[in-house]
Amino acid sequence: MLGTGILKGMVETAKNFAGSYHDPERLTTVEYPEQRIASKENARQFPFLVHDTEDPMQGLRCVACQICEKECPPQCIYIVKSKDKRADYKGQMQLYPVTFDIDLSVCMSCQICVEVCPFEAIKMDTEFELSNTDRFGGLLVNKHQLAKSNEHYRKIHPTEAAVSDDALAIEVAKAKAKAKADVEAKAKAAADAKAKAEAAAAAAPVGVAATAPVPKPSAPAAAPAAAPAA
Amino acid sequence: MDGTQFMTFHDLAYDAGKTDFQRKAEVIGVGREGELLEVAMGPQHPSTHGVFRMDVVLDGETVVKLKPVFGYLHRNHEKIAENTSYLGSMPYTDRLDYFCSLTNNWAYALAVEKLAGLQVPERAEYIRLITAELTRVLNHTCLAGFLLQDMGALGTPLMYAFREREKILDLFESLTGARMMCNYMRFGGCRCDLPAGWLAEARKVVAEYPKFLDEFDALLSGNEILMARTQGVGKLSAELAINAGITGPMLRASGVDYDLRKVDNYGIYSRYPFRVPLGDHGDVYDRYMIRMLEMRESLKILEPALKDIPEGPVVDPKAKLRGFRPKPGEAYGRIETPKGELGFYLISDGSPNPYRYRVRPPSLINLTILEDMCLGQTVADAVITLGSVDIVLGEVDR
Amino acid sequence: METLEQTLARAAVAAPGAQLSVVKNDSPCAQHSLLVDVEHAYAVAKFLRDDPQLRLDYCSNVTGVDFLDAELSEKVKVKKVVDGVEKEVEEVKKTKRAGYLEAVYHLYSMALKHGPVILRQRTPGRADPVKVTSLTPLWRSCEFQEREVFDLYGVLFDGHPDLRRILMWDGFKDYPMRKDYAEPDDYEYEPTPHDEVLEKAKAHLPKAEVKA
Amino acid sequence: MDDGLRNELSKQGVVVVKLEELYNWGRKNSVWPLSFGLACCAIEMMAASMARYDLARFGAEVFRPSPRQADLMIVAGTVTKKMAPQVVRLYNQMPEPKYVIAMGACAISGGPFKQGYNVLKGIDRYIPVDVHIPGCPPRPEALIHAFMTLQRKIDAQKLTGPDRARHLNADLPSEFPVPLFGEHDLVPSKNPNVWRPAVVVR
Amino acid sequence: MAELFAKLDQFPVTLKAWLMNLLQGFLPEWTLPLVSAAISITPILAVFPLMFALTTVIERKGLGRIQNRIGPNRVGIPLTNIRLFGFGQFIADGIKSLIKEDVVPRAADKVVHFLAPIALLIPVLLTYSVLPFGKNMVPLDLPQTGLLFFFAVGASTELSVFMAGWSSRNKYSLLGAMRAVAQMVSYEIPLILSSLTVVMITGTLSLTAIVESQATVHFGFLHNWHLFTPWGLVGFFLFLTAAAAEANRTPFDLPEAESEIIAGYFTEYSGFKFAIFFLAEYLGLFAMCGLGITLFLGGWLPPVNIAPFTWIPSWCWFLGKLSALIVLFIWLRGTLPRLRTDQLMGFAWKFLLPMTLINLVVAALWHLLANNIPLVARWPLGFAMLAVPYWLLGRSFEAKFTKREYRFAN
Repeated sequence: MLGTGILKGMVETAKNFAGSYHDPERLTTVEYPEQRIASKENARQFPFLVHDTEDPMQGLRCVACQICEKECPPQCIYIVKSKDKRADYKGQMQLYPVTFDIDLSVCMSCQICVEVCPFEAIKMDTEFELSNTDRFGGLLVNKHQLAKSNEHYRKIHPTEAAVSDDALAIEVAKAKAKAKADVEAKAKAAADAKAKAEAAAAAAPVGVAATAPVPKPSAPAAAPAAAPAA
Repeated sequence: MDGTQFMTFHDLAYDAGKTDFQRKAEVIGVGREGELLEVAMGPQHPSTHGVFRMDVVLDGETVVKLKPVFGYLHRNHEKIAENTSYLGSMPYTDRLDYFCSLTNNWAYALAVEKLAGLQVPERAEYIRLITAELTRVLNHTCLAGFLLQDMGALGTPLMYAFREREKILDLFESLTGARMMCNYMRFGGCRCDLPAGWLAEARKVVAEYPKFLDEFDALLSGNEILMARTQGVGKLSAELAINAGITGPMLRASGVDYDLRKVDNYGIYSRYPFRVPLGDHGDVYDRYMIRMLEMRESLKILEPALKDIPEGPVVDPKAKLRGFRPKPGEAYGRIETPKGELGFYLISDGSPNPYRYRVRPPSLINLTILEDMCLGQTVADAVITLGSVDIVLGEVDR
Repeated sequence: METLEQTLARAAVAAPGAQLSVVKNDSPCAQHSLLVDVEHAYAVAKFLRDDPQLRLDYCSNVTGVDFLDAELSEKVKVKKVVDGVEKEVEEVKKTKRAGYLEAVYHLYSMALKHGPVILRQRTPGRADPVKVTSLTPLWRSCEFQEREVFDLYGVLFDGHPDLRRILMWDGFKDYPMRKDYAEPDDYEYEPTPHDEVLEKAKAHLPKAEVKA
Repeated sequence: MDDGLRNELSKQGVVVVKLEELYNWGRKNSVWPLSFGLACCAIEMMAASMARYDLARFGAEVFRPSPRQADLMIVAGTVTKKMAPQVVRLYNQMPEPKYVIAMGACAISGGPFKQGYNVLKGIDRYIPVDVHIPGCPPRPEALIHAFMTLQRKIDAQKLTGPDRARHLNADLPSEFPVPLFGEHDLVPSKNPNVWRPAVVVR
Repeated sequence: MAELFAKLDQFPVTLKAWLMNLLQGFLPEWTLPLVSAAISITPILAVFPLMFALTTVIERKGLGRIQNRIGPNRVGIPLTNIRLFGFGQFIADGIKSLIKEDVVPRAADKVVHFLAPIALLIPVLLTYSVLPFGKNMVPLDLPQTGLLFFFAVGASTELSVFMAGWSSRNKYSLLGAMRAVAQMVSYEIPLILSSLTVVMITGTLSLTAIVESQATVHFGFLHNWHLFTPWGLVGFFLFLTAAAAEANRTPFDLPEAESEIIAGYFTEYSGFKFAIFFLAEYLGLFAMCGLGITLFLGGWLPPVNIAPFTWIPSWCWFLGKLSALIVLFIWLRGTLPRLRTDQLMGFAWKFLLPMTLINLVVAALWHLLANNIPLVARWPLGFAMLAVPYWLLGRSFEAKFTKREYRFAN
């Protein structure tokens, strides 16, 4: 009969109205500033740089290889390499970024920089409350603002961080072994050793870290400067 | 110059082009400019689903001419992709049809896999199927909401649709990290494996979804106003639909049985028996109902697929992430996205960037016959006809 | 479904005088295509649409492709007498190829559910007039796509009922998807410049402010 | 009246309301956005007004389709060169006081599409933007956060004095010239009165 | 006890009498009618705009609840953190509207553009003058022409709507105005015809007399509301439908159909003029509801003549019924999609008009056969006389529009 469809619809809205007072399914609002939706473990917003030491600038894992700069689809990363080198977490002499800027107002949160980084140095943060009245001052972030500790990374992405920590631990173990061998041999030139280490670094698992079966030694997280500088 | 002449216009099969356009010219001209009202609906108009413009000529409220105007969201996706690596284009495909980023990913990945000859592991195929069907459900849900919004239902159906959308987006976010722009698929598989507990969550969402569909049906499918508004409006004949290259639910609402999931048998769709609903009238109501039915069929695929999913790797170990350079050649890969056939045509010259990167957007081509469907009807009909085409401007203009 | 060579043979009969050839595709998917001259494109396409064995009633995709003037280098094995002995020597043979624009049509059959048959039309050169035959009268789905190719590549489609710019505005002069398109220099400031942008940055800003 | 005295008075139970505060309170709590979506971000903008996030809690769910009745323009999505004149026109049509939120990377700077030939590198080339939200697209919560940022900004605006709000300063324009379609680009490609690129010293 | 409540009931009347007595002393006699009118008008101007303000918040909250969300809940007392469940929202909206720039389009007819909102508001307010809000509470009792005055004044709103649409020089405005005029003119007829039944039965055009005619009692307790008769029940729903169309409420909100013609006839209005349009629209709705209450729902009468119900002041009954009807309209708004122009017209002429005409016949028979056939038999008879044509009209609808079965390909 005419009108039954309309009445059925009205019953449905009435159910929702009444339900909103007792059924959480029918009142889905999360009152944002006070309540928050739990962050998903995989959630990503903007990249940050991981550092391992107390001093963020000393412990940056980034070696300014500029792969992310090249691969970044919207090209929002700007890196200037250093002229000198310093020891990284494995004790190897590496370049470091003098300037590492990310223009958040361009970043598309695609995570490709994270995937292509061979050094586990850049990761995705979950912070989203970044709205700002100042376009250049507020949204162009430099390496000081980008640097966040590995603890932070472990807090926001525990599973991912464990995998990355394990991979780094293997790297460190390898580097230690190599350094030991170097010390024992004492024959090879320092340059030769460096070349080998570089080769080892290049063969490091890239991007497959999430899927490749990684052996899990219960080694501590990458300790910077644990190995003596070659 | 009576209205009836146009009423039958869309029923004619498309015959060799000439007559149609000549008739259009006749319809438009004849010196009635003073009596007719020209309205440019859009690019900012509440019902054009984004920045789309319809230049409408009205006789009273009857549409006598309707010219779609595009390009307000032409953001040069193809040009940018030709200057970016194959991988770098993947996040851009998310932004084509921004409701269905995962099916866009799949279509692009499929084309590249054809170009480079990559195999996809079993588990990845399952994940692709599951995410694609979830995307289909998501898209159709939102479309139903938007269609009703266009019909003036002041947000309630849209709110219910978005309530369900959030549930699926939660799944996407915990799998891929982002709500809308998933950037999840890779050439030869998927980016990462399912997180712990994801399958259980997904099963729960899928199991509860019919409840929402029933609610939506009760709310609107039998509503007299909805039936009166949509039945017999925006009719499209099967012949014209085929000739105009219409795809997706819109084609099937006109009664043509053509679903790429069945025709191309891509992925692992052949393992799941699902039915393809067909309409007989090709009007807005059919398009709406076909989508409602397709959602139920998608759920029928999802339920067993979520049970059957095997263990294993999710990406082809041969696929390279950096320095990916397919051999020179070309490939056209297409899949059935919620809106129709989404194809990617790639020409490789052996460099890291595609030489030519072309998107075959279903939304744009489904708009080809918008004028034919709207002529002789009122503005309100034109609005819901446009709504039933299901366009997303990111894909129309690219 | 018959092979492309068979189709070609039958099409040549149906459209006498048409210059048809098969363009090989080396990628694993092996989607070869049919190259047809501009004059006979309509007749061949009509044959493809109406032939009961093919019934390619659905034109899925129309693509414009731009090939610049290029120097092709091909490795050719040449027999040569080197030091008195005849040997096969690989030699790089260089040929100049004039640039051209292409319109590529991907045809499918909804009735018989097969495809694709790929049809290509080539313009003789990249300079005006770059004309191919419009297939919109055969397949309505080409209407917007051919307009798009016209808009972005400047290919004129003979017989298109409504050939206007579709994506760019009407007064726009360039064809932006062509490979030699130069963008307007509206650079002002970008905080993270790269490649070409960096060059622009250097041109726009005093040297001291650009470090790279 | 200085703040100390006001505090003292309010402790004594005397509520002193400055007109300015009431004025700002009304403006910030009744911000009606223009229902104006451009691209992907528009979907998240809608999501922000939907059940889960519910922008209505702040009294801002009244999306007006007509710019005449709107206070806030959320530029949600990529502004193309073809669309830019329309956006500026819409802004000009809005009555004062009006605000602009640039939502998402594209609206701020062209974002991922900034290399495109038809993409405007940020809407702030033509109209002043009050709040920028990075993200592609930003989460609905991020939009709500930006909305609260805007509320704070409105609250801090002065009605008189040299640093008074733009709409009360007759010297500052409330309408901006609409760019024209040129043969290769928009003419002009920016409004130098609005767009002042900072040069970052690294 | 009952006396106390009776005093409370008549409190506004006694207050006015007291005030008039007070003023009589030191005001010249010729001013007294004016003062009396002013005193009557003041509560209307205070109560109904306030009700409008609260309705906007309630509507937003109610729609929110229907849509699984909370709705406005943060804006409370100005400049404090007291949220008051969001009921301060209208204060903020009001302040904002007042300080908003008033834009007049360059091409607009400035005088007409300025006058239109005022010309809309004044007739709407005038309609309130004949509504009996409570016992002895009617600002202007027109014993001969009350209902006629209401319709005559109410009809002039069409003019102002068209003024607004035409003067804006905007195509959407014009379309909206045309739609509004066509719609209002069409729906005036079923509106008047459905009220005519009451006039036929009661034999008066005075709204006060119509309310009093419903005060007779059935079965010792049930008031003789016209709603409790078959013609009254059907007439009430026909009246409500037509009233919704007159007030441009969903599903008849075509003149301001957002998805089609932006904001209809007030597309070009901003700031306070827009607020006035909003106000006038809601006040028009309240007036329509008030008339419906007066005609069919017993006006200020309680439903039953039993002690606790009769204690409640009459004006409370009126406002209570009004609120219930407003809630109904909000509920409809949260549920239904919108009709199309031709369907809207078709509905008025092909459905509402025949139904109201049949309803007139039924009402006449009801009245004529009152002495011959007992109530128990008259009720089903009258109802059947209305249900059968309704069913037939519904059949003709279902012949055109039905739910469909779909086939599946494998």
